[in-house]
Amino acid sequence: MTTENRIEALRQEVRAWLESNVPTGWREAMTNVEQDAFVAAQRDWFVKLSTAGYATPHWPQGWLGGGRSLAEQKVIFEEVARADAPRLILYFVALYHAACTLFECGTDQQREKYLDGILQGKIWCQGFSEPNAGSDLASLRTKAERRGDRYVINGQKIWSTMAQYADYCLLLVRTDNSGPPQAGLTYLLLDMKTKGVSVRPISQITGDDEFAEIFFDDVEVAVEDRVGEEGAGWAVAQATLASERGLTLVELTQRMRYALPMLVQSMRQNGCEHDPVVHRDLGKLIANVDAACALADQYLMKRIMGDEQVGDASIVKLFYAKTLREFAALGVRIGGLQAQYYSGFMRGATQETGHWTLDFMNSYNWSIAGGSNEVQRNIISERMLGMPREPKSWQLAEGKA
Amino acid sequence: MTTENRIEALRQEVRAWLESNVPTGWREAMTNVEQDAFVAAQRDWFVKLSTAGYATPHWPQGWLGGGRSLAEQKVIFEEVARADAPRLILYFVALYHAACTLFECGTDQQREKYLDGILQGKIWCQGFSEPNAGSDLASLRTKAERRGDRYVINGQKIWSTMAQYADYCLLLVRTDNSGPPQAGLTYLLLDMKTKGVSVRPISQITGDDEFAEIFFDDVEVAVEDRVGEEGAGWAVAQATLASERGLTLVELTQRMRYALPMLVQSMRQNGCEHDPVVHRDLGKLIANVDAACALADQYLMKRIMGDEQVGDASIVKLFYAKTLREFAALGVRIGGLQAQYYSGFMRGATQETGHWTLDFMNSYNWSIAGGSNEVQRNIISERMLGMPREPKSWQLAEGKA
Amino acid sequence: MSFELKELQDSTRRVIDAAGIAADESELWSQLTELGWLMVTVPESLGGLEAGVQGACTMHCELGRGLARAPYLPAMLALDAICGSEQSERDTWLEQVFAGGLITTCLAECSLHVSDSRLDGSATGVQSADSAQHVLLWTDSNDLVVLVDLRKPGVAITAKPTWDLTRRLFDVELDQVPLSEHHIVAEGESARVMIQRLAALRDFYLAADAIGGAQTMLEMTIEHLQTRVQFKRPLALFQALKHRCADMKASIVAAEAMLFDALRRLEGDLDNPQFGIKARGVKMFATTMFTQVAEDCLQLHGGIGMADEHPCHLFLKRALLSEQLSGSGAAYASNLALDLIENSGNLQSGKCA
Amino acid sequence: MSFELKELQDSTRRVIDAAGIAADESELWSQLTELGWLMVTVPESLGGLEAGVQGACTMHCELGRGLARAPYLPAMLALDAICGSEQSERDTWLEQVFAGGLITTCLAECSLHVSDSRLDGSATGVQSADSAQHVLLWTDSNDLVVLVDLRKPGVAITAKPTWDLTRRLFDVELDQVPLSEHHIVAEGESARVMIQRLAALRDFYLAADAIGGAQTMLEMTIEHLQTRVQFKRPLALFQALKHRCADMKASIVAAEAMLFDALRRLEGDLDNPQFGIKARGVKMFATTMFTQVAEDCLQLHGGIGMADEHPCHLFLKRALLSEQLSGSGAAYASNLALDLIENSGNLQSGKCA
Repeated sequence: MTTENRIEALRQEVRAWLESNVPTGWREAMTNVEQDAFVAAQRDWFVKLSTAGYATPHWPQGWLGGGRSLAEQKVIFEEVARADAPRLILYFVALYHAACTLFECGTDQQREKYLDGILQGKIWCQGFSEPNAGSDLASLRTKAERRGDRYVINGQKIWSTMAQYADYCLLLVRTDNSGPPQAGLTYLLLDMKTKGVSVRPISQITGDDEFAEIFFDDVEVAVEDRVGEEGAGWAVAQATLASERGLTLVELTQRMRYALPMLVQSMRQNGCEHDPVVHRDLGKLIANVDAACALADQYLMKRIMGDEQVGDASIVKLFYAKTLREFAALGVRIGGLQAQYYSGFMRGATQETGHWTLDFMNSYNWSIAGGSNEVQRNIISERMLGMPREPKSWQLAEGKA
Repeated sequence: MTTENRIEALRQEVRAWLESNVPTGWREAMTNVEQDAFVAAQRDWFVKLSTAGYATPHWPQGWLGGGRSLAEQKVIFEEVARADAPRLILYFVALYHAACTLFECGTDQQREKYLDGILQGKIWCQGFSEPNAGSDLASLRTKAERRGDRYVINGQKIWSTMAQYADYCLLLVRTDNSGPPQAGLTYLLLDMKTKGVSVRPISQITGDDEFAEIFFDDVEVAVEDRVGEEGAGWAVAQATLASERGLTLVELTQRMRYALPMLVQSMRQNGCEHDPVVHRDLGKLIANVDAACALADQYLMKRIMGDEQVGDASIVKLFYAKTLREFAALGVRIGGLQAQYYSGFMRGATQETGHWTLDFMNSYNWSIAGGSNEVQRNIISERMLGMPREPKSWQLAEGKA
Repeated sequence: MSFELKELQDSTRRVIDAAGIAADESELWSQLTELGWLMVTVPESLGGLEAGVQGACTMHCELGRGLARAPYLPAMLALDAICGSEQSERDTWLEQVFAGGLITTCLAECSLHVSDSRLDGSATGVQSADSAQHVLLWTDSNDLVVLVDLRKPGVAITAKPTWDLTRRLFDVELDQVPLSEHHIVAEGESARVMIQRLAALRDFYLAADAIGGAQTMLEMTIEHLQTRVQFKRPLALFQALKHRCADMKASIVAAEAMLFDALRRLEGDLDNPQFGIKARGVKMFATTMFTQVAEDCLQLHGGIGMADEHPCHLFLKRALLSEQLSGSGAAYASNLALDLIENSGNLQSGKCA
Repeated sequence: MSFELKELQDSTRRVIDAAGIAADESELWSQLTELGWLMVTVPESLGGLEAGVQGACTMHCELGRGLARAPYLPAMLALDAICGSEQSERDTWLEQVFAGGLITTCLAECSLHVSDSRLDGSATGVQSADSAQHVLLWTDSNDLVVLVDLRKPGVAITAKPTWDLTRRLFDVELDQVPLSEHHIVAEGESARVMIQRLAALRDFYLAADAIGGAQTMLEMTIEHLQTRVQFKRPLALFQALKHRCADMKASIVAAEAMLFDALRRLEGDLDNPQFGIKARGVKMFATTMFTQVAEDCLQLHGGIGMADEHPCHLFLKRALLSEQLSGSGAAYASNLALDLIENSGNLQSGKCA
């Protein structure tokens, strides 16, 4: 069987499986639902998907479902998008960030301790961002002090997705202030039930509380739960961040394409199906969505071929964020006054729920988080187009503007 | 008679005069015409307008037509726009820049020597900009060396409007390099027939050559033709640049408003009069044009009341430049393929000629010249919104990026 | 801005600033009725301030700056109608209003018809209807303006919560409501003129509100950029962000100039049909501008702007709703274009070569 | 990009770079015919390179980079039609083309009809018609594709100079042209399929040309910003300008990804109706992008970009014309929307809650 045939066979297999397994009516069921029900639904879907081997295609050979090539992983993501399956957002950090970090940088002992748990449904969260650190990881201040065989942690993390449900946390802390700022970071694995950890969900402008703050008050972590050497946290964090390798944006751009008919449905509901002005706007959007899909696809192909260039990922993310905003904005326009009436929110859905004002608000997650549009523009202009960076020596004394 | 009544009476008087005096068919006559015919037509219109006293309302009392308040001047500009009279672009520098500079900073001797000439139709040009100086006047390099009672000038000026027809030039030169850059500038009045002066019209992307370069090769100017002290050129130049006091943009925004029916005419010609998509674009433009008119009007009112704030002028110019571009761009879209066929150009017209691709190109004159959009944004953010300037110490060694 | 308007602006701003962003609805309502703000457009002869539409817009701008929850806007519209009604009843109504009794009206669609002296139909976007005794409505055929008592039989109100948390909208349904039990404000030609004027005033007031909101949002954003330090520099030093702020500032000032320019030219001439078309242009420009400003300002706030507890989103949501109230941008743009096309028949036609 | 395409790209770029921006039309035409560039899509069985539409687009992109004046684009379209015609005549025509004989075609509207075996009508946007012996045209009813000899009676050409100085367009008028004296390439159903494919190819080629043009324009602009010093810093250091360049880069890369993604998926399937709709999307996106890039790049050049002798304006004018060729953006956007609406009948309808 040629590679192409194998891939096509996998596609048919996954498609058939999804057809009989995606929970029907999950969108309705997840609209205006309490968090607990949402967590239960995510768990059910996780168990189904992982049992079938489709949750862990990126894990090494030998693990359930593992050993798939990037091209095969892409097929699974594409089919999940096509089938409009729920997004596994509660398990994403565990399946990708935690697992890949452990495979790449963990000890055998750590892998043994944590990976089975992930397959059994343990939830992980990420503890990287801090208030006022924005996109500037080097400025992290949450502190870990070494005392004997333990680290003692004090400080605060923010924008941690679903931390209120997490069993474990990937934690980036400062162990040294003396050298260059990146060199003083250390990477730890934290049990969220440890004494001194408290979590406060952040109520979002959408009404959801997808993110949380985590506070650390003399929290102790054993040295054996450190990933990499002390001071090597920056490099380990890069491995974490690279773990999804462009697959998320393949999935999300495909989902955006499959969501286009939602706009048509809104047009019908609002009686503007035949409005030429809406047609023009929709036509432009269709082309932009198509371009976003092609970009995400091309990016993954480049990764598969080992051709990735610096800045490529920034272009995909920037373009997706802009297109997603346009998508939601058109929905808002089509919806007219109707779209301004509060319609609640849908949990664990894609970015396109048809609750257009909600979607509009949600679209900021992509233009702000994970490196804002502004940061991506810096990367593109400086590292791809070769335009000069402003010299680092150009600084103001802190607080002086 | 109340002020309001006097203004209204002036409006009626000017309107009546224009109705019987604006040359009919001047737009057709000035389309694809040679420069000489254009110059002749400008002269005819200048003589008519200045004889009637409407070319010099801003001159002091005692001069023909002079002694008008700013509010009265505004009325004349508004009526000229309303009547779609030709723009007096060939005489603008003489009537405003040269005259106001002489009134404000010149000696009696200079006023006697030059002002009558202006009324008799002498043409002036401005010699400020230089290649590679852009909006940064302080970096001018054209050099004047004092030798006895004369200055000897060497260097080059650029973007001088209609310099090829000018009798005289308002010239900003560098007489000193030792102090801060602005302090080394001196302001001279130059007879364009002086030995060593040569002019090269710059062929523009529109096909017109509205601008020219001026080259100076050991050109001699008498010290008595210096305006202000040696080294005071920066301050005198500010007086020159402030001389039109917002009137131009009142005229141009009004002209833009009166030109809106041209778009409707193009819609009729191109069969898209009933296209709802064009309607929406046109409706948005109408509102933008209205806003631009209101801005220019408000700015002049503020000047009349003595309320002008720093940045006000930048907002008017930036907004006008953007709206003008949108105007022309909509014309281009309405014109479709027809607008891409070369239709020549119209001399001395307004910014809106109905030759849409020409107008589109021409609109760059407003987003680039006289302080580009980018410079206006700097002024607004720094001097109006109080956002910090990048410290001057942040410089790179020249040539090093 | 004249001295009187400046005075009005300053005193309003002091109150709104003290109340804070999106302050409690009923507290601000009590305060503003006590301060006599409802009298601003009422003629001096009726005991008002006679500060005209310019005065009212100056105040709406200030209320917009504070994202006021109080239903000042519909109340002002209802008052304008009352001032134009028959003298005998007028004074009773004014007394009631000045005492703090809210009369609200419809900020979106009003679709009513009369048959057998009974009213049927519905109105959407009726602000704070649950706090009002009466609502001002009008018929599709433009020949009747009526004050409907919300507590009488046949009248039902339904809360319609919006994403905008600063205004509470309701639907009002009328089912065989006997006209005789309600107060007719105008009929026939005078109703037609009144309805047109109300539509225009609604547009101007929504525009003023949007301008105020955009002003605060930009100020808040610049403050944030000045304060927030990244890579050892305040964000306000980054030129890309400065240029975006400059563009926003230019749009806000343009909207303001456009609004007050239109009012200066038309103030004495409220029944001029140009009043309506000008109002649409201003409303479309200002509310679109507000959305654009709010959209970009939220982005410039970064993650903190996404938190419910930060006021950023209140501005964006109010902007989005205002864009849809009274009439959508697309519809208004089309109106403006058709007006121009209609008036470009022979006008200036010799101009195009 | 595959190794073969990369090779093709490199060799094309070398030639175009050596020729320079907007190089002489006839010199480049001679050179490209000699180099066998016309063979790029021709099947190997007919002596061609068989590099497919991807190969052709790779080359159009390079020609766009250099604002090539040579009529490669219409020639490639005509060749595609010829390759699809009856074998007997085909070889004669191919021989003639490979020898450098230009067959051009229509880049805008073709409006023809047949009666009594005679052709009447006109075609607009026929590139370099004065250098061609034949023009490929088709009827409104889509049942006839014909090679018209431009020198025969009844055929008239008129130069239509454009603001774009890099392409020379002509109108061709046919007045009672006897069909028998010209060569019929396809009739009936096969004509219909061929006309659809030609329209799609025209869109893809124009898109590729636009992508190339935008690439050069951005590179030129960055070079300018790096070089030009203001206030003692290179302009390239100003963040506001950097961010605009980043946005332009993202749009260019997006257009490129979109074009080649469509071609990869559809290459073997040229007669698929999706080919046409995809092509419209790509053409609209790429040419709109080109105009936006050229518009902003001219602004970033400042005054020097306004001078005729600087090449900036050549890019902007080519972009503006390309937007109008084949079909305007507004029309194409509408096509895309109607296609989606039509195909959203039941599809995915369970999805929206």
